[in-house]
Amino acid sequence: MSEAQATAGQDFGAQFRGQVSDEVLITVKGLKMHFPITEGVIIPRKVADVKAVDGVDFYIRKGETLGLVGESGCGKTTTGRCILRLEDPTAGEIIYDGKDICQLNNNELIDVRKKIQVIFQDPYSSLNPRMKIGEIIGEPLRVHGIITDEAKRRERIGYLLGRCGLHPDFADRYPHEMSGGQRQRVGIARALAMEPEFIICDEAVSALDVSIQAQVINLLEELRDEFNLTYLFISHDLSVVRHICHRVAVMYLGHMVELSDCDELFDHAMHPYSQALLNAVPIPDPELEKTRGHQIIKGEIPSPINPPSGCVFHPRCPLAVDSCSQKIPDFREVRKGHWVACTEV
Amino acid sequence: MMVTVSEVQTEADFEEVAPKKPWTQVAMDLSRKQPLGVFGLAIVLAMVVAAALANVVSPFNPLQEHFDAMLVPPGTDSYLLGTDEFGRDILSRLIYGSRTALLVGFVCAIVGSTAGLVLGVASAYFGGLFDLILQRVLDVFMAFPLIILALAVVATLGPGIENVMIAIILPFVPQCARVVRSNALAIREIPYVDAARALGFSNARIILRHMVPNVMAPYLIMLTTFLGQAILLEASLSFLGLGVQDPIPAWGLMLTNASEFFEGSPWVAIYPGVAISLSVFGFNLFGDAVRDTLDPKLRSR
Amino acid sequence: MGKYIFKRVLLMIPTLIGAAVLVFLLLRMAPGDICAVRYLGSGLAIDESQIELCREQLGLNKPQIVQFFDFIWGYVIFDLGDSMWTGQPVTHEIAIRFELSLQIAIMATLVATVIAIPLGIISAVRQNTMTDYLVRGFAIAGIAIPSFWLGLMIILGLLIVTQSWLGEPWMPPIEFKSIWEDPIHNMAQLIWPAVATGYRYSAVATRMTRSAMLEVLREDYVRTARAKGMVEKIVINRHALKNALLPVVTILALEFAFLMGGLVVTEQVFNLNGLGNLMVDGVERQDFAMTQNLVMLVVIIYVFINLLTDLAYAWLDPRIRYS
Amino acid sequence: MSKYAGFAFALAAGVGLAVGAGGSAKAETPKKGGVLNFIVAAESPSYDGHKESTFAMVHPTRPFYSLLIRVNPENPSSPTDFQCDLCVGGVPKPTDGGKTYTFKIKKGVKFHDGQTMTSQDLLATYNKIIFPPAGVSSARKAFFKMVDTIEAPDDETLVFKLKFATGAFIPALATPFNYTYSAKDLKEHGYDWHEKNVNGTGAFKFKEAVAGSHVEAVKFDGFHMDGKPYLDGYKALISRKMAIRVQAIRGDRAAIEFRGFPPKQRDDLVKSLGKDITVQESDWNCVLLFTPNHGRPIMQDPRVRQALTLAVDRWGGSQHLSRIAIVKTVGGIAFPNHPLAANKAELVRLKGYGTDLKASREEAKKLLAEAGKAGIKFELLNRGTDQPYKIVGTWLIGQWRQIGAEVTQRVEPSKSFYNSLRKTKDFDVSMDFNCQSVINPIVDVSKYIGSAGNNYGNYAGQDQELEDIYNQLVQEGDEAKQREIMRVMEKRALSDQAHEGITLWWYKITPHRSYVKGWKIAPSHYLNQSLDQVWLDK
Repeated sequence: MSEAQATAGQDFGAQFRGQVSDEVLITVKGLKMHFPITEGVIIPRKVADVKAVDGVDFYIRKGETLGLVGESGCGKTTTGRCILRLEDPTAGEIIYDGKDICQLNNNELIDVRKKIQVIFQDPYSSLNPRMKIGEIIGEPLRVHGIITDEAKRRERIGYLLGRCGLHPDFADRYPHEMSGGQRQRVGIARALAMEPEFIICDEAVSALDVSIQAQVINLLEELRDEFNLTYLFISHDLSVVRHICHRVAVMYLGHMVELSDCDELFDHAMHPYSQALLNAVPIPDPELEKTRGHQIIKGEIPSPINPPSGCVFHPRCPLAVDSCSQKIPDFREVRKGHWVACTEV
Repeated sequence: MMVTVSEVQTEADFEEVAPKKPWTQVAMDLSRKQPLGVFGLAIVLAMVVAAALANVVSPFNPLQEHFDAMLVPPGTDSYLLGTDEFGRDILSRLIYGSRTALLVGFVCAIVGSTAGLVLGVASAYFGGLFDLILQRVLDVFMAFPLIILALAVVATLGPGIENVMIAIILPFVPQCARVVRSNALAIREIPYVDAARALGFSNARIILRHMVPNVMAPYLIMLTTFLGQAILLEASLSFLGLGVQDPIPAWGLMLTNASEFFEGSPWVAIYPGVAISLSVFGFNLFGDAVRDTLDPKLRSR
Repeated sequence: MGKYIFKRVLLMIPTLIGAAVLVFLLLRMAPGDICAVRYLGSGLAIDESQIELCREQLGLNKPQIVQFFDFIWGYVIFDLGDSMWTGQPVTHEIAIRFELSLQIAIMATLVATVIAIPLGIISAVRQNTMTDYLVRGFAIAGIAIPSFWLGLMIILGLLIVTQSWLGEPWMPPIEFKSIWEDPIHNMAQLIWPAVATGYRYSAVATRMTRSAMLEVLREDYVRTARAKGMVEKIVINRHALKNALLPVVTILALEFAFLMGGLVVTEQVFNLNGLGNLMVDGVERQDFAMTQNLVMLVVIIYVFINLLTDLAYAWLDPRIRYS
Repeated sequence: MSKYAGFAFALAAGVGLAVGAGGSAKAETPKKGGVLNFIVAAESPSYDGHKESTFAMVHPTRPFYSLLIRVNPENPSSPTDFQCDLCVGGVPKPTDGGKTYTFKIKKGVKFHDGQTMTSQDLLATYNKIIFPPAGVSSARKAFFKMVDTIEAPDDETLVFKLKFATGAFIPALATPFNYTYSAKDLKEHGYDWHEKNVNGTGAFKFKEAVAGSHVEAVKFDGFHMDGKPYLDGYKALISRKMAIRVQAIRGDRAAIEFRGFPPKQRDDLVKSLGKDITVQESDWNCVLLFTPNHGRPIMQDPRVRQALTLAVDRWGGSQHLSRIAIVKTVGGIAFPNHPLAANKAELVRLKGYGTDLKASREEAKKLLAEAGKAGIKFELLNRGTDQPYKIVGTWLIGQWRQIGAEVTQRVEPSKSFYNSLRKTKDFDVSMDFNCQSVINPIVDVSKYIGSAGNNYGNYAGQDQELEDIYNQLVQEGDEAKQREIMRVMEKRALSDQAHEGITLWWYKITPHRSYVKGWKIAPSHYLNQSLDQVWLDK
């Protein structure tokens, strides 16, 4: 697969997407994650909040891949971490299997965690350097009693490695003996070990070389189809998102600004922020690229400690009107399956 | 389009791990890079051998008194390093004394730094109120000079080898915990810890299996630093009469007893002092080499 | 900066309160009784009622919690009470010893500075040469040799040397005289302990100078200075040393703080009537009033010098203030 | 007292073996002037003689004060030779069947501040010592249990009326702690004033003191003995470490240390300084014992206690230990060489005093085996003081090893040593000692009865026979009979029951610069410290 093909994945995207059922797997309602800022030397007290996620709603259907895009710091990773309960959300509900993940205690959480897994961005730091690959993949199997027999576990580890495109002998290697792409495959194998239903790919390919990226994305797609997985695909790379996702959500400063089918969004983005984001993606054809008018977003991203009133995007919005600074726009369905948080579209 | 298993396999073939060097080669390389460290290790090993084979290599029973040869100078009869006030052979007492020194050194260093390790990692992992309170408690312990805290503790518990070891361990714990915590704080932010949490592992497992092994470098550095310090502290406390007690052979004790006789019979003070200095010297050289190898930036006093 | 100072000073409060509690608990848990030591130590038959009377007069029969608040209240009203052994005010007892301890600390610091800085620089500049190994060996030996043993050896050497040279053994004076009163007497007494402790101290400082210099010599601006063709000496003096000095000064300050109260063993060897000796006496006699306050004094000096070095760092390196 | 006079003479010649020039001081004419530097091994809590009990108080402060009577400085080794200090003539004979002592007080004695001393001052002093008001410390109140009343009918007369006649009264009066204070000082400044202030009638006046360092004194020109003192002053330097004290003598930073040095240090000093050093030696009224704790099951069987004492080679130890520690003489419960003490023939009959060491140790092993305690293991509690405690303790452990006992040592500093001994009673066998000032065996041996306050063996109420023997001893007036009873008591305490094991009696060795003249060693480090007769031959 060539570099050009990988980045211009939109040409081939749709044909690889697997079957999506109508059954909703996970619903996120009004999710808020505020990180307190404390001051005081002896007894700390809260002085402000970083509103990393400030009221986000979406659902994901079984077998579906939802892309979550936005600039760094917009809260997309935090949203993923909340679903994994790596953070305790400030408010909101995350309904999975009819249970609110936010309310579960540690023991109940273990059952959910077997079903929800994560693939991290940095393949270098997401594997414990002191453990062999076999141990990394085998540990959850052993700890959760999924496979207690030593020999069977080794067999399973070998199968998982093979399925993720690595030779089973890698089980006896340490992470530092492997390349980035190989490590990311280990990360995937580790996630798969738990036989999950739902995997959160947190910038899963961003740190990889472009050629490796394509291989890993293809692998993810194969696995989705084979194991009937559901993905939340968090990325800032729109071309990758277009390649793999069924639907795409756009976040800005802790808020969701747009959500729709993948092609719909790429072709008919409505929110001015989404439009600007899409515009910033370079087109591989230099001729076309030259003729294209770049729409540059003015100003800096405001601080999440003290976000703008009303629509958080209004200070930078080309369409902004006076009322934007007062009224928080509803997240409304403008067309079927196309939701936008803007009063002016 | 699709990447096949075989394709990746070939990729892996490119990156064969370098073959393991024979240990002689490793030792040669090490002695070229860390000559002082290897020298230190040699001293430590000599001590370990002396301690292990004390009953074989000692010319005399270290407890046996010879009232016909009290305080005789080195070289008299078969007393190579002379005798003490009870006519006990100094060389034999030195050899047996290395057992006490090694016991104190290793037990204090290992227990002190391991307790510090667990506290430091737990403090970093749990954070919040636990971390805050622990930090303040450590601050309190760190506010005492080492010897003063050890002196106060041994004054409370009373003299004797066990109590002296407790008194030495106690000030070590916060020192190690402080260093380990700052390292563990960084590790806590590394995704493999998040991965472990996402896999539903217990806190104990995450701390012990995923964080602790990754702060081994500062831990080992603190441990080797403590080895020498423990022996020195034990000697100091013994000199104040609070340490190991007769008739158990121990260097600090020998020096204490010697302080009464050293003017007329200097050898009773010289050899135990040399033994203490040499062993601490060895441990420090070795510790420095460990530090240089593991982390040249980590400094400690 | 003001806010940072405020924050650091504020942080001292819980540390000092915690230290006071710890000291109190440690000392009170220790078995023994100053009155028993006072009356039974000589072996003479003494009435038990005498010991009870003594305990009553010293307030040792009051509940522990009352004694603790008396101790803390003493700090509030700046009255540290009287030594339970001599009956003299604690402040008076400490004042007598303070000058000696301070002088030793200063002298040892001078010894250490004079030795450590040149040696550390040479060692760093000639890294991994024979000179470097020798200096490092010297430094590690300094940390390995117990100061009190070195002290014993110095005394032994003095006796042997003076006996063979002068025919008559010479000993340093026993009692302390202020340097202002009798400088020769003073120096004849204090130079030896200053050397014995100064060696260890200089060893610590040499190591710090060496590693700080090495770090600085690797920095870009030093390499730039060298690349510009500056004379090596100027590079070291003007660029490297200035920047390497901060950690060295820190270690000197911390060691200084330690010497002020931590010389418990060396003072025994040289019969110095300093704070360390007072501490050992206090602990041995179970003189709570004395020991509590003395340990707190050492802790305060220690914490305060720590604060000063932290502030110096923060002042020179603004990044620290925000971390 | 007269019954001891003959012995006294013999002792003066025999015990106080003054080696070197010290003994020949009489022949020389004292020179005036000079300052005596001497070393003291510890620091006294206060200057109040009535309150304290340490030699560290006596050495620097005794020259400030006078006593009513004192040990004769020319003959301090005699346990019975007392002379008047503030009284006139000799020590008075008792009247009224031994129950009334009338002292004629010296006229014109001045205090350092110019007050004139009268019998009223002595009355106030002894009232404070014997009948202290509530809340006032008097450490030796118990020494004077026999005193009924004290009266001063006029300024030159002091009368003690006793409840019963006893030979213990005069030695108690001569106790060096009975400093004479001024009635006016006591009245005006209160009973605590002397803790930190000095105003006496002694040969020297207080000049200055630095805590932890030294006490300095100058000559008192108005001293009541003509021509004395010879010295211009003295300086008492404090040094805790033995090595430093020896070095101080060696380097002539000080001329003398009155408490004494171990034999090894004596030899070193003589070797290095030759004739510049004079050594005085004497038996010492201190004895080191080991006390088995009868409260511990393993020590309840008398056979075990006997085995422990049988294992100890006292005659050999006397030879060996006297080369490294301040112990020497083999003795029983009474001060050796005192008329009441056992001679060698009497001693060897006691268990553990036999001359056939092998037989003793065989017997010890047999006794242990019979008691079912062969290879006994226990801990020796010891006091954290080198001389002689730790040395003798280590030696004892070596002795016990010879009968198969495995003994460890727990050394505690004085404060917790006494706590373990008295309060927690947490020990198997402890080092123990009996150390008194004026030699007074009948009082001193009370240590060995279980009910005594300073007995730590925990056998109070378990040996009524021993208590009865002691009561007999106290009430017996005849010296020959006293001596007989003393033997019975000794046998019961040390041999038959082996309640306590005596190791060796202390031996006082005071090497000093030869230029120090006029000071004679006494059998106690508390005695003969008035320094008025001391002079420097420089």
